[in-house]
Amino acid sequence: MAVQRKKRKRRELFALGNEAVAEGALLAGCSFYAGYPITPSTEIMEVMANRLPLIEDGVFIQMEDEIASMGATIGASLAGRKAMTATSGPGFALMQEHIGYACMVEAPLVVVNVMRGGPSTGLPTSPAQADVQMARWGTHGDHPIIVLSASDVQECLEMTVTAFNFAEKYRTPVILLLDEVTAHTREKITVPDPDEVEILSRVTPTVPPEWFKPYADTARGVPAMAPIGSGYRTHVTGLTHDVMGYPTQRPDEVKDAMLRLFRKIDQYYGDIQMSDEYMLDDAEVAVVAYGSVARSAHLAVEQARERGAKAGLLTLKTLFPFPRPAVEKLTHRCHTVVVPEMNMGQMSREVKRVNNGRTKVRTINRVDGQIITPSEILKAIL
Amino acid sequence: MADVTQLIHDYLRHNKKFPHVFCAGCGHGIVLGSLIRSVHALGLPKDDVVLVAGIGCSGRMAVYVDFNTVHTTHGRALTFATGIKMANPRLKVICVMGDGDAMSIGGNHLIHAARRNIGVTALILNNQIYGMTGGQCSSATPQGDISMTTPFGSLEKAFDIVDMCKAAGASYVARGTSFHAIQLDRLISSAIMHPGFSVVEVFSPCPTQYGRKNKFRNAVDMYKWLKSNTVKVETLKDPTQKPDDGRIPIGVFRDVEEPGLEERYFELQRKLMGQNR
Amino acid sequence: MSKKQKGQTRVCVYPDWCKGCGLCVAFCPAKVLVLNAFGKAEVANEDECINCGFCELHCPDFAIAIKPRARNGAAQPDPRSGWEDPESEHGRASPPEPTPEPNPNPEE
Amino acid sequence: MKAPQPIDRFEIRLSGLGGQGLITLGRLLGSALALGHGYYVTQTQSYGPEARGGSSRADVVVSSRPISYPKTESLDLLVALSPEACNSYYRLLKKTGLLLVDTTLVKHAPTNVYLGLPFTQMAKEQIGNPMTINTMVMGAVTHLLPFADARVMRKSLEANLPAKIREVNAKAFALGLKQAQRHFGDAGGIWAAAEENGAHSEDDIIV
Repeated sequence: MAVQRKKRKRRELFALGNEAVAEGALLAGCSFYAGYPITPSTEIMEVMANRLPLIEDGVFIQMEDEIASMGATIGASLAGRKAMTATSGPGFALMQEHIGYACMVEAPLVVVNVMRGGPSTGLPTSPAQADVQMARWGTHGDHPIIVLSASDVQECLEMTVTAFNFAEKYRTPVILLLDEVTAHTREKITVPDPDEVEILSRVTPTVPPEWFKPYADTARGVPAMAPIGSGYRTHVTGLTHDVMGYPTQRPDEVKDAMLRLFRKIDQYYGDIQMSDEYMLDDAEVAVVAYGSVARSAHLAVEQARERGAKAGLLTLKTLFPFPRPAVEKLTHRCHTVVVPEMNMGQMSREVKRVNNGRTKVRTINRVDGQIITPSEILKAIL
Repeated sequence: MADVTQLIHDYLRHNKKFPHVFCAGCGHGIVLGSLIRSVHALGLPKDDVVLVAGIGCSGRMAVYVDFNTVHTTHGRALTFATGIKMANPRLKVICVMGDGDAMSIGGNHLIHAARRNIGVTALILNNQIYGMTGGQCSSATPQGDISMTTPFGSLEKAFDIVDMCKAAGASYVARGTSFHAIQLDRLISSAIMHPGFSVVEVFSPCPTQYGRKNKFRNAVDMYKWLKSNTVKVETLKDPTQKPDDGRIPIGVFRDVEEPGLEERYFELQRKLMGQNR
Repeated sequence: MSKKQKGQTRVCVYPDWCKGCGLCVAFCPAKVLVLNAFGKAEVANEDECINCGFCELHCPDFAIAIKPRARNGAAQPDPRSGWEDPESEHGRASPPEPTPEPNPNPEE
Repeated sequence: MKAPQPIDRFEIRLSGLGGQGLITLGRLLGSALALGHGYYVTQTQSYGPEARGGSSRADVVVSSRPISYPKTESLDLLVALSPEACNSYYRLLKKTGLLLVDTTLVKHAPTNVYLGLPFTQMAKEQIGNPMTINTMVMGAVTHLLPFADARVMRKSLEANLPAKIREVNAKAFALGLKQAQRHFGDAGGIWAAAEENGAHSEDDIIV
């Protein structure tokens, strides 16, 4: 019996990292984009402006600033859409209050931050990786958050899909951190057929509206989410709320609500923490890198191996929650861990914290708007 | 009149703590009543109404009423409302903001919502003060008035919300007061049914924070002041000019039929997708 | 409100919700209401009520209801509401339960 | 598609003035090599004020293996369409690398060993459109790249241009290719000579 196989429709493109992000978002089912132009993220917005009006119910809107962009994105998420916005450092700073709001009301959405040199207007067209700790701690109040990164153009597409899936699965904003190099490099990418990709969507309530508790605890810690207008008339508030969504100051209710926010991420570290290993099995020197610098590191490790040095590379794809087990393993096995990054040591702090003095941690830092070159890393390895 | 309170109770969330949080004599309760009566009179299902509120006294209004309610951040209610309306244009999105909320911190969003003529209704509850935080001066506090942050009188001019929204391009602009409740019902109903961006500024007295500091003995005095210091715009000889006697004109200042942004967007989308097929 | 005839209405004040702002007392054209010793609105001259509805429209706390008077002098019971006559045997008006809405199908 | 021949990191820099269409050229060249030929390609470019008005550049790295570091480090081919670009990037050229200049604009190349065609003049006089300089350069570069197939390059170029300007650019591409064939000789020979020249100049001091 012959099984009729649907022909897979893959597309090959020669695309920018930013364009790949937009492709990934559309693949993941994103149907709403609100944004404000800012270098070096603007191409994401431009692709969305071209594509969303051409798909069923796709909405694109240019807002008056990044605060408004984030507000509209949350509004669309509450109304049931998979929504995204993209920005760069200064805009990301403006979005922080609303990212906190999204954490509090558990609105699934994706924020892409293409990092450029800072502080302030800084180096608008040059790369940096200086918003790493800001992505983790930028908004006020204590809350967990998922921060992902991508180092090449195909990964930009893949990690955007992953970001949407995590957002929907864990009902949380997910931040995708790129840097200018990754965003502005063109490479060949393969856009997979939608049938080949796992796409997750938020859980919606199945109980009748009068039984529905919009913020009830569940085994996963993630409550079902009813889109506005679906018959479940709920109250959404940035105030600390009880299981019904109404503001509360009762310490027992506040504690339960806050601890659930943490638990829904904490208990799935194994699922969320992603990293790639290269030549680490027998490595004596390990490089820990992320973003475009991981590509320099890859070449440096290759060159080191050619010269007989036992070097390896750990590429972090999830930055937060910090992939502790993967890094901890290195600190037990290698005599040196090299952390190259385009900031003065934001991720190496995390590595040092995990290392706990066990092994030598060497940092390579650049804040001059230039990518760290393979030869710089090679020098640190040898 | 018989069913007025009865029907309001039909729309309240009785599992919330009542009486509500507003002070004695606060106009916000009256506006809430007016809003409920308007929605009821229009026959809108509760599921189709979204009440988006900002931060401040007016922001607390959303929690009491059984619509889809969203209590957002300070000044940004209109941005959320814009997202909700564009995501689901079938919904009637009503945005409740205070004067500080809409005009000070959220001024930019207000003028842009007006400019893009998004099909959202903005109810701006102007009590001329920051009430929730204890009576500081807002951008709608009249020049010379006393507040916690202008103890010697405000030096800055107050925004004229109607003029600004008109200038920014809102297609429906009206002003009412908590005292003129029947007129307010009419204004809010027309605003909700208006296709583009509609603004209703409501003078809603704050006896606790504004009145006491500015020589109003009690709430009743403030409503008496509203009664004698307002004039229906349609009774003015020249409705475009402010009255010489300093009275505040109330009524409808602009009402033009213009399709809202969401209508124009989805029209464009239909056209593009037709071409694509 | 078409006929401003006196003696056609019951005026009900729900004291738990009244904050005593005095708007109803000050603006009632027929002086039906007074503030009592507890600072709450109270019906003093119900027979004078001309059913203008000002108090009901302007009570910021939804604490006043005007009801047509039944022939026997009691407020007309509303079968829909469960809103009780303040002078019935329970002695006190309580706010009605909201009318249940039909369950909308969430999948639509 | 023919199987790509093995290349290990071939680095090209296209440099010159803003307005010469170098960024478009980078995209077209990269796209043709990546999608048309099936090589691994990374293409980066200058951005911001640098890309408007003043100088402009686009970099292309080609390899038959996955490319790790996406930027250029030492160039195999430098295309310089302005004297400033030529002077500032010449030192990044490998000893065995090739320099291709626009002889209309670059009157004094920093070396005697270079290839040149009067691209600006040709675009103006023979095509009648100075905007086609970039596709003309693409034609010449196609001839110089031993791993590039001229037919595939032209097809990719045509697929990536809007109908309105397709014909004139195809003409410019053909002219660039033809002139390169006529003046530079066989590509294999050029690279062999460059190799030899690089080996000889091992001890030379480049000032």
